[in-house]
This record gives sequence, structure tokens and C-alpha cells, in this order.
Amino acid sequence: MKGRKGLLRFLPLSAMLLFLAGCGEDRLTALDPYGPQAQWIFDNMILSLYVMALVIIVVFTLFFIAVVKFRRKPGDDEIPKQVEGSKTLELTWTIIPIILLVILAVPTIAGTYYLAEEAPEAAGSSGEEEGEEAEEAADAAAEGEDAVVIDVTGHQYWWQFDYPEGFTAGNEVYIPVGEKVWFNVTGNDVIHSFWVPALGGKIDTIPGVENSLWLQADEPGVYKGKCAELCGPSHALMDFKVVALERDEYDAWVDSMSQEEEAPEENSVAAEGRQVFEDQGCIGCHAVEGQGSAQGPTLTNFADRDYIAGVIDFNNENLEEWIRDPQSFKQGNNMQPYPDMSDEDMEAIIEYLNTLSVEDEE
Amino acid sequence: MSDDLSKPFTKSSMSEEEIMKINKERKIQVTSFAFMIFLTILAFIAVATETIEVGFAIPFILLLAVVQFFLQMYYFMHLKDKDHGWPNAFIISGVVLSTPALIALILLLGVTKY
Amino acid sequence: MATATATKDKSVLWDWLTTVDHKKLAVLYLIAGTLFFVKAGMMALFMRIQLMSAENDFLTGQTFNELITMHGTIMLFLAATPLIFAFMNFVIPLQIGARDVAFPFVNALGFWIFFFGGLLLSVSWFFGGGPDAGWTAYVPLSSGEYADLGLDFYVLGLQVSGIGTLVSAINFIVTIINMRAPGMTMMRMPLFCWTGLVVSILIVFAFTPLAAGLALLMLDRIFGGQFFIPDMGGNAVLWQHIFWIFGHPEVYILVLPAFGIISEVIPAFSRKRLFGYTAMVFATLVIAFLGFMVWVHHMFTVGLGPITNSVFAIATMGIAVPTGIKIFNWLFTMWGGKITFNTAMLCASSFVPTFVLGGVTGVMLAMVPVDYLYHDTYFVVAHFHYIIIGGIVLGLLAGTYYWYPKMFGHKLNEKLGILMFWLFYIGFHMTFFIQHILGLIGMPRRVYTYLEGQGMETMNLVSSIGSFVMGAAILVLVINVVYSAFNSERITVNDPWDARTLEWSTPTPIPEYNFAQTPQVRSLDPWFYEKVHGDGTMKPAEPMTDIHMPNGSILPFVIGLGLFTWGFGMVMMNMENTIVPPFLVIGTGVILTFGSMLIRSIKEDHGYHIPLEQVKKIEKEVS
Amino acid sequence: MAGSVDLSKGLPSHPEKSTLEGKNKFLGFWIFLGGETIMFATFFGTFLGLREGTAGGPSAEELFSMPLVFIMTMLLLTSSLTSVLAMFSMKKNNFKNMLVLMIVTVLLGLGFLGFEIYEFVEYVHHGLGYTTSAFASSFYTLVGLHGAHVLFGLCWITTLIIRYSRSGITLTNAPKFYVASLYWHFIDVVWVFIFTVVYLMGIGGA
Ligand code: HEA
Ligand code: HEA
Ligand code: HEC
Ligand code: CUA
Ligand SMILES: [Cu+2]
Repeated sequence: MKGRKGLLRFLPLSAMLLFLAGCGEDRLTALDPYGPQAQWIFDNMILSLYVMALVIIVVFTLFFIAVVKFRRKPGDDEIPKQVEGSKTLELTWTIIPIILLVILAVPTIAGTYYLAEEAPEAAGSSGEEEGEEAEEAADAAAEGEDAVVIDVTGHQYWWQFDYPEGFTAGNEVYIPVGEKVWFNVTGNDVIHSFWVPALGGKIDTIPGVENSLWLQADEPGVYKGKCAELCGPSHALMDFKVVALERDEYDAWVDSMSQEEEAPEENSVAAEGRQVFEDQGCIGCHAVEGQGSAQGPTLTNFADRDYIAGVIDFNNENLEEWIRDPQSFKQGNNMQPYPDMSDEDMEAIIEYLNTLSVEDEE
Repeated sequence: MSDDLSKPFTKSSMSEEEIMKINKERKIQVTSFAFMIFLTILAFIAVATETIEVGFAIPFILLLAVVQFFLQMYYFMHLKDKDHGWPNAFIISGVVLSTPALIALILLLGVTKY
Repeated sequence: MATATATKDKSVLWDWLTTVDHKKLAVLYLIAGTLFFVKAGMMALFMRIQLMSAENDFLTGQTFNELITMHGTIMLFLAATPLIFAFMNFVIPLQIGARDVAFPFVNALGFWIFFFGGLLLSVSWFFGGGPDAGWTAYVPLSSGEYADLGLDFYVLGLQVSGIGTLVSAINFIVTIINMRAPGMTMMRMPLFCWTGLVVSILIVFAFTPLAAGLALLMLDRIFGGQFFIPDMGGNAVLWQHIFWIFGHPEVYILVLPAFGIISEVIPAFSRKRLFGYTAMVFATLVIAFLGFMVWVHHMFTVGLGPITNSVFAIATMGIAVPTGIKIFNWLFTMWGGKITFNTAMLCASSFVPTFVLGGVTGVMLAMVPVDYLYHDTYFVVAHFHYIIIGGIVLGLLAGTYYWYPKMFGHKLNEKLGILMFWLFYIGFHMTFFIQHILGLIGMPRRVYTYLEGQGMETMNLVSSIGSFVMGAAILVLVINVVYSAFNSERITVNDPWDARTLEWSTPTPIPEYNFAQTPQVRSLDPWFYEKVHGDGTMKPAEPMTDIHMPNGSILPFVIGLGLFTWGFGMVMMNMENTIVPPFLVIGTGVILTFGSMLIRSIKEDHGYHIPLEQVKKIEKEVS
Repeated sequence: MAGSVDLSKGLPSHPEKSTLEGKNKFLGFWIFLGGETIMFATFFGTFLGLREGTAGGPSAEELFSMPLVFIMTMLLLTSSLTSVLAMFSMKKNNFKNMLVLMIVTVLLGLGFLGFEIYEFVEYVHHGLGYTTSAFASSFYTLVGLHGAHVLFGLCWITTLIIRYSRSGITLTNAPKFYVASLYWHFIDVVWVFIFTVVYLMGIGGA
């Protein structure tokens, strides 16, 4: 893993490796970066740590010498020399910190612009330029053409991801590996913050404001994302996942997400479940394959998820409990409870939900 | 001694000279008042006649407001007098600190990125 | 004309309710502040218990959010601020050689308004729960649509207590500018007075925008104002600006007086004058100014654009320079001194390295792109607790042990003191150091729980244990206070520490008029100067005469009560089926408030005089 | 305390600052005004930030009437002058004159307030309620806060006039009158910005 290698170079942090050992398969920690943005952030954090280490060493050294050397001995009543101050010293500890700060300020500004890069305009008609420039422009245009731009909306307490292809995903966002993916984020109700520690920084999702952020994953895998702005009682449980796939797998995934719903086999339990899903009004909040509204997370690929509602282990018991009493898992969430649903209906609906997959059957 | 504090005075301690000075100052005040009225009318005209371009009228009336601010503060409220060092310091600080706050509230609301 | 006899024959309670004496108000502030501190500290312990293990269900998310909000709000507004005011009240008039503050009545008013504001915030628990949107109360989460009554209490409680803080601050400024003894020029003022002055100025300029912001939120919640709702043309970022325009200066409001205390204690126990006094004053002013120019560093992830973020990042980093000047000047005050290590000095000296640890993480936070990682994680929690506890709380503890003899006539027990210090210090690092790492491995702040298997269990457990050790330390302090009250020797000398500034030239206990004759100040550290160059007593600047003193008054208490009632009535407007109609309650409050102000305005109160003979008698008794 | 001023010669030329209490009040009040500056700036900022946010409701251009604002401005400016003149009378120990000028100030202020209330009622009739839009809320808040200041000032000055109607100028009430007049000027300063920024810029449609 490339992040690990980088880490070992930095002895001050190697202690932290100890703590990394506990990580599960979902990549979470920012100390193990998996993309250029996260790497940049990590490297500059290390840079600032070096500067800070310098400051701390100087201060601590002076402090300990002073404390040890200048203790008053018992019975020593002599008054020490009353020193007014020293211009040279004063100047020294003004100028040196300024230099240190300049060292930090330069990458700060550079990085601010680096990370603020906007999504490329799709398909540029730039035929006029010559030579290298034209080539670059063409490259950029090509990149712009199939650059992935995903609209993110934060809801209390789930995430909505709208793809340019026109479909919606809930709580799990798929991205292609090795390229910059742009997220245009906004909030639906209160402010949330979109954060995938192992891939990069965070950006607030604010109602009425459009923000954007790019992320890039260098390796396929699952990256854990979190909501980082207090948004209500279940703020702690507003997790999501970023699934990074190789480009061809990603395209395949996009294709299957875009497809029309294939109705469950007739007279199967799942078909019954589908009926219940409509009768009970689930579809009023949950879209499946493009049908229904987006008041709740889209369930098109629900069965592919590892968690229900982002944080609950995926199994049928939990699913039933979730449908009967969502509040018991996530206080204050906006899903309607179904405490009185009959057992058959429940069974059917769970069966149906379990069929909602877009991954290829093995 | 406390009773002194609630006792009115039969006369003023001001000398002739001081009275002259204060009368003169009074005249200045009335003049600056007239000037302020003039500025106000100017501002209203600038907007009312609509002959002046908006892009010019707005900074113009803002400038007039600032001039009035100074007149009020320094003449009517005596900030120009001596003995007003600290009051000056506080008002100036207030204005200086207000400026970035105002700019931020007008421009930096997240809708347009700078 | 009233005479001194008028003050006799009053019950103790009445005396404390009506007092306008800055020394007694200091004690009131100290008690109120300590109570609020313990309350908010207990909340922190509850939070730490909840976070001790993964997926713990000791508290629900809702309760947890109420606890963080109240913990943060109380700690900053109702614990740290009054504790600072306690020392400012007690020490500043003494240090500048004044008999009292400029507006004794306003001083009392400030205390009672603050106190009732705090009470208003606290009663929220009895009416459906505390505020739950964090101490920053970001809209829309705190707006009428998403939050309950708790936030009405937050808005009105802070509004009221803010008014109290504001009027106290004005009083301090005028006191310091107008009431200094002869010879006490600005550049001879002890640094604690300087920071007191600067902090009061910061309050005047920071609490007023807060008042404006709270008014907007109140209007949103109670009268349907549309400031923050995008669909109605409003904007949610507006609140964040207003809050942080106040909020960032607020953190310096808290830390500067702590700097002041440190600048008193370190020279006193190093037996050396403060190194680079002029630079220290200058640095204080620069910090105060820059403090107003950096607020956007709390909003880096809001998406204001790269220019904005860069500018504010640079300004933020700039603050490290004047702060560094202070740090090194303290170090060089100790350098070459003869240091005595008692509890006060332990706290004061350990402040220096601890504060630097918190300060440098602050500078790390100022690096915008990296803050995209730190923001709203436990890294930030660690940053500010390092500064707040390593800075403010250690400073306040140092001040407590240092000025305690002057305030209460006896010292605190040293053995218990040193035990407290080490417990506190170890507990503190245990609690908060590890939180830096927690933030980096992906733990956002304000989360009531975290999932198993993310590598956060051990570190959270350590942190929680640390917080209990810290709690134990505070417990030892409380025990110490009680123990010393009974078992400590009375202080009979003026100057138990062999210190340097004017407050130590007064007799213990201090007579209500502080100085029988206003002292003539001849140098920086005037008391030390007289001990070395003079005969060890302050030269009087005026003959002994009758001493003019202000009368006590119950009106400050009544005005505070009035504002409480008024505020409560406003909250009632959002309650369902109240027993009395809200406007009646509001009306009562308004009448109490403005009625008392009217009485105060109409009744001329010129105070009273302590006759010369009595002054002489008192002076003989105390010396 | 009278301090260094010799009272036997008559009313000192700066009666508002000849006692320590007076000096303190004077300084304290200026500090308060410094704070008010930034508080009003916050409300101005809010208004300016939100004034486009009419959410389909009436906008400034449609509503504001120039003549009304002009009259209000004149009333308030004039009242500022009368309170200045009152302070000159006070310094000259001309108590009657001062009272009369102060009463005129109050009357002009009342006129201003009356027009403002009329104006608000009018706007509500035209569909600009407090909750109509962000523009409406911030407009009413800013201008209403100024109006509340005017109201408070009126009550304050009236109280002083009644309380001291027959006492003459003393070292106790001189600072009170002086400070009240400072407050009144400050209100006027704020209005200068309100009529410029809110009304004229609103009508001009920047
Ligand atoms: C008393 C309180 C206090 C103090 C003094 C400070 C001081 C500083 N703070 Fe802190 N801060 C808080 C309390 C405080 N802070 C709180 C409560 C929050 C969170 C609010 C919330 O969201 O709830 C916060 C949050 C906060 C953030 C926002 C983080 C985020 O939410 O994303 C930032 C970002 O820039 C920041 C920066 C700084 C800096 C640069 C300083 C500087 O002033 C520090 C300067 C000191 C030093 C640097 C050390 C000494 C200097 C030297 C020895 C010289 C040499 C040093 C160098 C060259 C580096 N703080
Ligand atoms: C002056 C400011 C101040 C102080 C002193 C403290 C002190 C402490 N804080 Fe505080 N804290 C804040 C200001 C402060 N905090 C702020 C502003 C926030 C942000 C809020 C927000 O997000 O909105 C915050 C948030 C905050 C969090 C993060 C919550 C979250 O984001 O989820 C945590 C978590 O550990 C925490 C812990 C503590 C602890 C353990 C102490 C300890 O130091 C407390 C020590 C005191 C005691 C323990 C009480 C005394 C005890 C006794 C008298 C005896 C009883 C003892 C026992 C039973 C053992 N604080
Ligand atoms: C009032 C709207 C509403 C209705 C009706 C509703 N839901 Fe939901 N549902 C939600 C919301 C909102 C969430 C997201 C909750 C959260 O995570 O905070 C959700 C979440 C879920 C999830 C977890 C989704 C994920 O991404 O992991 C499932 C499964 C689910 N609902 C099933 C159902 C079923 C089955 C029904 C009908 C029997 C139903 N819902 C009816 C609003 C609704
Ligand atoms: Cu969404 Cu926290
Ligand atoms: Cu800050």
C-alpha cells in the first residue's frame, strides 16, 4: 500500500501506526491516504508537524532549563537582577516565527487553489489553438467529456447521490478509480458536511448554497464517509460509503443502474413484496430504479449494501426491526414507522428488498 | 458636599471671552447643520432625478453619508474637541472593526465564491 | 446625608444582595462561576462516560447533543467569563490604586444580569430539554423549524447574560482609564490591568454583534423572521459570520486575562520584573486587533472561495507572532530569576508549555487545505481544550492560589494544592492528547457514539479515564477550599508572597475603601519599588479625609430579575398552553426592568461618607 | 466630587465633565456608542446581504416613497440641531432655554416616530409583512431597531425633562442631559445611513 510506505518515512508518526492496526476493511483513517488530495493533505500535515516540533523543542528546552536551573534555594533571599528586556531577543523571536509561518503559508495558499479546482466544462469546442496548447486543450476537453460529476444532497440523516446519467443512489456512491471525480454538494434541510477521510477533505452541504469538491481514489476499494457537521440527534450515524471501481466495472455499474426495472418473477414472494412496497406507501419515499420519489434513499441497489441506513448490520432481523421502528436505530430520522405490518407482508417486503441488486449474480 | 451636586447655579463661570468663543462655535454648528441639510437634499436629488447613472449615484450618496457622519460626529458630538482622545479611539475602532464585518455580510455568504 | 452607621444592622443576605463593593462582587462572581464550572464539568463527565465504549447507550443522541451544547455554552459564557470577571473585579481597582470601580452600581448590575441570564439558560432543563444545536447554534438546525424550546432559552439566556457582561466591561474600561492613582501611568499598569482593559474593549466590540445575531435568531424563532431560510430569500451562512465575528474574539476574551494572571504570578515567584513589559503590552494590543480579523478560519469548509480562505488563513497565522512574543517573554522572566515553586507557580509555569502545545495545533488548523481534514473532528476538540484548559483553567487556578490569601484572609493548603496540580495535569494530557489522533483517524466531533471496529475504542477509553482523573483533581480543589477554611492559618501580613504590585500593599482583610489614602505611584511594580528603594510603605498622594463611598442598592438585583422574567415570557410565546398568558409575564418583566431604571434615574444617590475618625479607627484595627 | 473646579464662580464651562462621576459617565457612554456602531453595522450587513431576497414579495423599488423619507429625515436632522443648541444653553447656564430646546427635540422626534409607524402600516397594507421575505424581515428589523432607539431616547429625554423641570442645571443633571443628547445625535447618524443605504439605494435600485 502506498500510503503505508509514505508513513514509515516519517518517524514522528510511526507511533500512530499502532493505532492503525485496528482498522477494518473499510478505509477510514486520514493517516493512510488513498488519493492525491488526501496525500497532499497528509504531506502538508507532516510538514507542519515538523515546524511545530521545532517550536515545541525550543520552548520546552528553554522551559526546562529555566525551571531546573533557576530554582530558589531555601534561605536565599537575594533579589535577582531586574532585567527590563532585550531588543535583540525581542526581534529574534518576532522574526523567526515569521519565517516559519511563511514556510507554512506558501503551501497553504498553493493548496487552497489546488483543491479549489472546478469541474471541467463538458465538451469544449477548442479547435483554434495550435500545437501543444491545442493538444492540452483537447486533453482537457476529453477529460471533461467523461469526467464524473455527481450531485450530492445531504438529508437528515442520509445521503443522496444524483448521477449525470439520470439515476439516483442512496448512501453509497460509486466512483471510477484513478480519476478526479467532482461532487457538487448542497443540503436539503440542515447543514451537513461531506467527508471521506481517506480520500480528502470535507465540504459543507448548505441549503441554498452550491459547493463543490473533487476526490480521487487511487485504488479500488471501499472508503468510509461521514457527516461532519452536527445535524441532529443521529448526526453520529450519518455514514456513507464510497465504492471505487475500475473504470470498466464502474461503467457496467452505471449501465445497470440506468436500466429499467425488471419486475420480479410473477407470483414469487418478491413480487408480493413489490406489491406491499407500493401498497404501504414505501414507494412514496423510496425510489426503485427511477420510480418513486426521493424523500428517502433510493433502494435500487439496496441488496448490494453492507449496512442498512448507513450504520446497521445488514441482515433480515435488523431490516424488519428497521421497518417496524426506525427510531430505535436512528433517533429523529424521517422514515415513517410500520409497527403494525403483518408478518407476511414483512416477510414479502424483506424478500423483495433482498432482490434489489444491480451486481452481476455470480 | 453631596448637596452641592444637586444645587443649581445662579450664574455661569464663563468669562466674556469664553462666551464669545462658544457663540462662535454655535455659529459653526448652525452652518454645518445647513451644510448637512444641503448634502441630504443633494443625495435625494441624485436619486430622484434619475438623470445620474446608478453606478455613479450610489457611491456618490454613500460619500455624502460619510461626510455627514463626520460632521455629526466631529461637530455635533464634539469629537474634534480636545479631551476626546478616548472617545475618538472607541468610535474609530468601532468603525474599523465594522468594515470587515459589513463586507463579509454583503459579499461572503457562500453564494458567490471569492 | 447618610453616614456609615446606615450600613449596620442589615442581614447578611440583604447585604450581599445589595452590595456594590467590587470585592464582594468578586466573591459572588467566583462562587457563581465555580458552580457553573462544576455543573458543566459534570456534563463533560457524562459525555465521556457515553463515549467510553463503542455503541454505548448510556445517553441518547438527543441528550448527548443537549449536553455538548450546554457544556460548551456554560463553560465559555457562564464559567470562564465570570471567573475571569471575579479576578478582574477584585484585583484591578486594587492594582491601579482606586477606592472602587467607576460605576459601582453598574458593576452590581452586570453581575446580577449575568447571573439571571445564566439561570434562564439553565431552567431549560425543566421545560423539555436544553438547547441541542451545539454552542455555535448553526442555523437551520437552531431555527424555528428544527429545534425546540431549548434554543429559545439559549437565545434569550445568552442575550440577557451578554448584556450583563457588556455593562461590566464598560465599567472596567472606564475604571482603568479614569480611576488610576496619581503616578499610575498607562505604561506603569500591571499587565493584568492591561489585559483587563483590552479584554473589556474586546467585549464591547464582540458582544454587540453577538447581541445582534441572537436578536436575529430570536426574531426567526419567535416572530417568524426569514433571515436564514433560503427559500424565502434568506441565507444560512449569515449566522455563521455573525457568530464567529463574535466567537473568535470571544476566545481571546477568555485567554487574555489568563495571560494577564500568568504575567503577574510568574514575576512574583521568580522575584524578577516582567521581561519585555512594553513588548507584552504591544503584543496584547496586536492580538486583540488581529482577533477581529480572522473569524473565517472557523468557516473554511463553508466554501467561501480560495481568496477568502487564503486571506483569513494568513491573518490567522499572524496571531502566532505576538503570542510567541508573550511566550518567550515569560520564559525569559523565569530565566535568571529565583523561582519558588508553590501551587500557584506550578500552574502558572506549566501554563507556558501547555499553551504552546495548543497554540501550535491552532496554527496547523489555520492551514486551509489541511483544515479540510481537521475541521469538525476531535482534532479541533483537542486543540481548544489544550488552549482552554492548558491556558485559561491553569491560569485561573494560578490566580486562585495566588490571590486567595488577599480575598479570604488565609492560604489554600499547599499539599492538597500540589496533589491537585499533578492530578489535573496528568488527567488533562490523558484526556486530550489522544483526541488529536482520534480526529485524524476519522472521528468527527459532536458524535454521541461511534461504531465498533474503527479503531477508536481504546483511545476513547483512555480519554474518558483521563477526564475522571481531572474530575478528581477538581474534587481535591473543592476539598482544599473547605479544609483550608477551617484549618488554615489566618494571614496577618499584607504581603504573604513578597509580591510586587499594589494590591499587596493593602491590609488583609481589606477595608471597604481599599486605600485610606490614595497611594502615589513612582514606578512599574510600585510595591516592589517601595520595598527596595523606599521604606516599604506606599507614599500617600492625598491627606487623610472623609472617604466617599457609594450606597448599596437592591435595584441591580431587581433589574436582573426583571430581565429574567421578560426573557422567560418571550420563551413562553413558543410554549403550548401556558398557565398565564406570555404577555403578562413579559409585561411584568418590562415593568420591573424599566421601572427600576426609572427609579434609579429619578432618585439622586450621592453615596455617603465615612468620617475621618472612623477611617482612623479602622486603619488602626487592621494594621 | 467637584475636584479641582471652583464652584463659587458659578456653573463651570463644561458642567458635564466637571465631576468625576460626570467624566466617567461621559467616557462610559462613548464606549457604549462604540459598541453600538458595530451592532448597527451587523444589522446593516444583514440587510445588505439579504436585500435581494424578496422571495416574490414586494421589493424596495415598488414600495418606498421618497417624499415621506425626506420629511422624516428633515425632522430628525433638525432635532439633532436643537439638541446641540440645547447643550450650548446648558453650558451658559441658561436653563429655560435648554428645556425649551429639549422639548422641541422631543416633539420633532415624536413626529419622526409617527411617520415611521404610518410608513410601516402602509407597507403592511401593500403586502410587505414581517414574515413575507428575508428582505422584509431584515428591513423591519434594521429600521425598527432604529425606531426603538428613537422611542427609548424620547422616553429618556422626557423623563429627564420632567424630573428636572424646576431644578435648574446642576452638576448631577448636566452629564445626564449631555449624554442623552449624545445618544440623540448617534440616532441621527444611524438614520443618515439608513436613508442612504436602505431608502435611496433601494429606490435607486442598485
Ligand atoms: C482560548 C481559546 C482559544 C485560543 C487562544 C485559540 C487560539 C488559536 N486558535 Fe483556536 N479555537 C478555540 C479556542 C481558542 N483558540 C475554540 C474554542 C475553537 C473551536 C470552536 C468551535 O468550533 O466550537 C477553536 C478553533 C480554531 C480553528 C477552527 C478549526 C475548525 O473548526 O476547523 C482554528 C483554525 O484556524 C483555530 C486556530 C487558532 C490559532 C491559530 C490560535 C492562535 O492564537 C494560537 C497562537 C499560539 C501559538 C502559535 C503558540 C505560541 C507561539 C510561539 C511559541 C511562537 C512560534 C510559533 C510558530 C511559528 C507556530 N482555532
Ligand atoms: C472553558 C471551556 C471548557 C472547559 C473548561 C472544558 C472542560 C472539559 N471538556 Fe469541553 N468543551 C468546551 C469547552 C470547555 N470544556 C466547548 C466550547 C466544547 C464544544 C461544544 C460544542 O461542540 O458545541 C467542548 C466540547 C467537549 C467535548 C466534545 C464533545 C463532542 O464534540 O462530542 C468533550 C469530549 O470529551 C469535552 C470534554 C471536556 C472535559 C472532560 C473537560 C474537563 O476539563 C472538565 C473538568 C471538570 C470537572 C470534571 C467537573 C468538576 C468535578 C467535580 C467538582 C467533582 C466531581 C468529580 C467526579 C465525580 C469524578 N468537551
Ligand atoms: C415518510 C417517508 C418514508 C416512508 C413512507 C418509508 N421510508 Fe424508508 N426511509 C425513509 C428515510 C427518510 C430513510 C433514511 C433514514 C435515515 O437513514 O435517516 C429511510 C430508510 C430506509 C431504508 C434504509 C435505506 C438505506 O439506504 O440503507 C430502508 C431499507 C427503508 N427505508 C425501507 C422502507 C420500507 C420497506 C418502507 C415501507 C414499508 C419505507 N421505507 C417507508 C423514509 C421513508
Ligand atoms: Cu448530517 Cu451530521
Ligand atoms: Cu478562532
